[in-house]
Amino acid sequence: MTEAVNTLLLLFMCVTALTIVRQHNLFAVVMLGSVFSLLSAGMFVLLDAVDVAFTEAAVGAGISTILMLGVLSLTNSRERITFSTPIFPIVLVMLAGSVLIFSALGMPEFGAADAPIHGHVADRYIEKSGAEVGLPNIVTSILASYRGFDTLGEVTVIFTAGIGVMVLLGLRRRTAQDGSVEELPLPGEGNMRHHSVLRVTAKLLIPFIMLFALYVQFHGDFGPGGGFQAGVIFAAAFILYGLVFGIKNAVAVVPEGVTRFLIAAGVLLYAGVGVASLLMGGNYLDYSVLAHEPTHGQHLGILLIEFGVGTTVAAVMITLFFSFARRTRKKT
Amino acid sequence: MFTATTIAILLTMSLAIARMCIGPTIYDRVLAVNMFGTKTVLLIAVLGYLIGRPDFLDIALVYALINFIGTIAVLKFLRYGGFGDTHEMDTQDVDDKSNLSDGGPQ
Amino acid sequence: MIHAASLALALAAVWLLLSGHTDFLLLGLGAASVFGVVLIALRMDVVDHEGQPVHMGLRLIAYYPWLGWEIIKANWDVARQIIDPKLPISPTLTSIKSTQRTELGQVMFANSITLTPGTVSVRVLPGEILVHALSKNGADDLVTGRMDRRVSAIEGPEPDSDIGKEPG
Amino acid sequence: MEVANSIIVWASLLTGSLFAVIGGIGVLRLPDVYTRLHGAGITDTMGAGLILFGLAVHEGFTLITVKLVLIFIFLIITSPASSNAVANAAHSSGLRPMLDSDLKNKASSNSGARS
Repeated sequence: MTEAVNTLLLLFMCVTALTIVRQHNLFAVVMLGSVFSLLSAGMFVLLDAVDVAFTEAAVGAGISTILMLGVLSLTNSRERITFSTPIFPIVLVMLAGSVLIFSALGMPEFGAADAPIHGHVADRYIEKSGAEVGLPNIVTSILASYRGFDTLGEVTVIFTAGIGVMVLLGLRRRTAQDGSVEELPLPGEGNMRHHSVLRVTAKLLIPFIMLFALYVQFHGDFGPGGGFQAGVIFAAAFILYGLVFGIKNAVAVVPEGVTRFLIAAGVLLYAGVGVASLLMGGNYLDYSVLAHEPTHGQHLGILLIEFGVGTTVAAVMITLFFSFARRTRKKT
Repeated sequence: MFTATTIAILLTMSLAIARMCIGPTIYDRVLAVNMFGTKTVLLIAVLGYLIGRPDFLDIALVYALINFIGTIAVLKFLRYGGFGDTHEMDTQDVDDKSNLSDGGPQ
Repeated sequence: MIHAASLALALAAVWLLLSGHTDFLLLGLGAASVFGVVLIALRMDVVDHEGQPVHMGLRLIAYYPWLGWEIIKANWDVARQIIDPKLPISPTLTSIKSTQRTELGQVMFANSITLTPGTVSVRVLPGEILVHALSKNGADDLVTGRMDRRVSAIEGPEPDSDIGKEPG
Repeated sequence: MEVANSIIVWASLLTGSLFAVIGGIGVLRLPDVYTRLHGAGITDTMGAGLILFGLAVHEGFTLITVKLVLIFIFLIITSPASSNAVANAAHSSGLRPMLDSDLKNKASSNSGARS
């Protein structure tokens, strides 16, 4: 049965991908992209990869669609059609495709027990993580504890991405600040506030979205979820607020200085937990020394670093959205 | 019986995909994507039961909420050409009489 | 203040139901989360009679079963029209009068219209709602004002109207 | 009791699936975006409602049922809002709904062209 569903989902993905290729309206392409994301998340669910599906749901289908739209608002929403015959690209794609298919032949059978990936540390994670880290969700144990360095790197990547976007899109702001244009209440800003249905719905939902984000944040130890997903969901609440009540009001709720501070604070909290474990006589990011009992220490450390991850992710996502939204306003 | 439901939901999803591919207007596509999203919520909920892990429901919940925000973002973008934007604003909007006096947080 | 309290209560209930963990740490985190969310919501200015319609109270609870039954009937109706090979639809665009005194009431009316298949509210204007109906019958049913009176009744004895005013 | 329970689960899952598919057919079959919204509305109310209800009855009184109920509440709140937003956006972009008279004209001109 699952094979049949998998095949159908794959088929849907193919149809979506082909439509994306044939579509010249970039706006439709963005939406089809979000559908593609939804489909792949469905596949992850079937493969039992709950945490990956969760991330795909929150990041792939939601935030990236919104950010892509933000990019579109800075460019043209129709693809430039070139009439040259694309022989060279086709040959290149065919070659690359056949190399990939050829190398896929050498991969182990789907789900084979003797696949190389199962030969290294996976057994240890599955058998020992309960005793060593003490969390029911092995994925969280691996991400936050065994591979703490790796995750710190990922958070740094997000931090860097946030800084990059701030540098690229935020520079124009300073020059416009002394101009009086900025201060004028622009017609249409926060227009959706007058859309009473959306306003009431947003008012009703926003607090619960934020609470759900925090639930995901603090229950990463037990079920799917964790800092990355929680950060994105929390940012989604702010994005909804910004969409309905206007960017200006949203910035007034969380001033830019605060988001900037939080971007750095999350990474610092993560790295700081590592330093604390160094100072208390363990290795860097070895949380066992943080409390009297190793598993308690692990629990505390994971809770703290996940919180750091969530803070950085949420702040970066909010900054990204605001940067794009602001930038379009400058263009008028 | 979960199998039958799964098949029905997949069938509905394929109908939504068809509508999304043929359009013809952009609003048809938005409508189809939105409907596709709610069907994905159902699909994940049912799949959780089909493979015996109902704790997938958190994911379904996330979808439901992301889908809504995505739809609103798409529509806002369609109407204003951006997220905090004014250009391409339609002037015939009747319920926006007071938008000239609007601005700033309360 | 009552709105903030009701929000906090609702949030706490949702947290407990979602979490299901009752150890000290998670309860503490839950309390902190609820507190933080209420603070941010207050800052966002989304905690008011529109986000937390406490004044409607029990009347709200009595309304939804009625709406549910209407939705089921309408679903049946629309489903029959869709699978009929002749597709016997007669789409109409009608303006429906709304007698609610507050925007919240009007929104509830508009959403009830949309939730009932066969009718979709297109635009909410002061005192009226532009409705697209799949068939003439659906539109006529709304014109009788049955649903409108129901929603107006749950609004309760609140004197001040905010229709057409600057929304907050 | 057990039997009654599973009959309810069966019935609501199957009816819900049926309504979901009918709504999907409607989205494909109806003539313009406004009428298609009604089809999507069916899948969101009856379709989603009955399927989630069936799953909840299957589950009994647990925290998982609570999540199903939360999903249902969430859908019931957001679905009319997004339908309304789509309709509103289409209407303010100047897209005219296809009305009864248009359909009749189209049908008669079609049959006229064919004959």
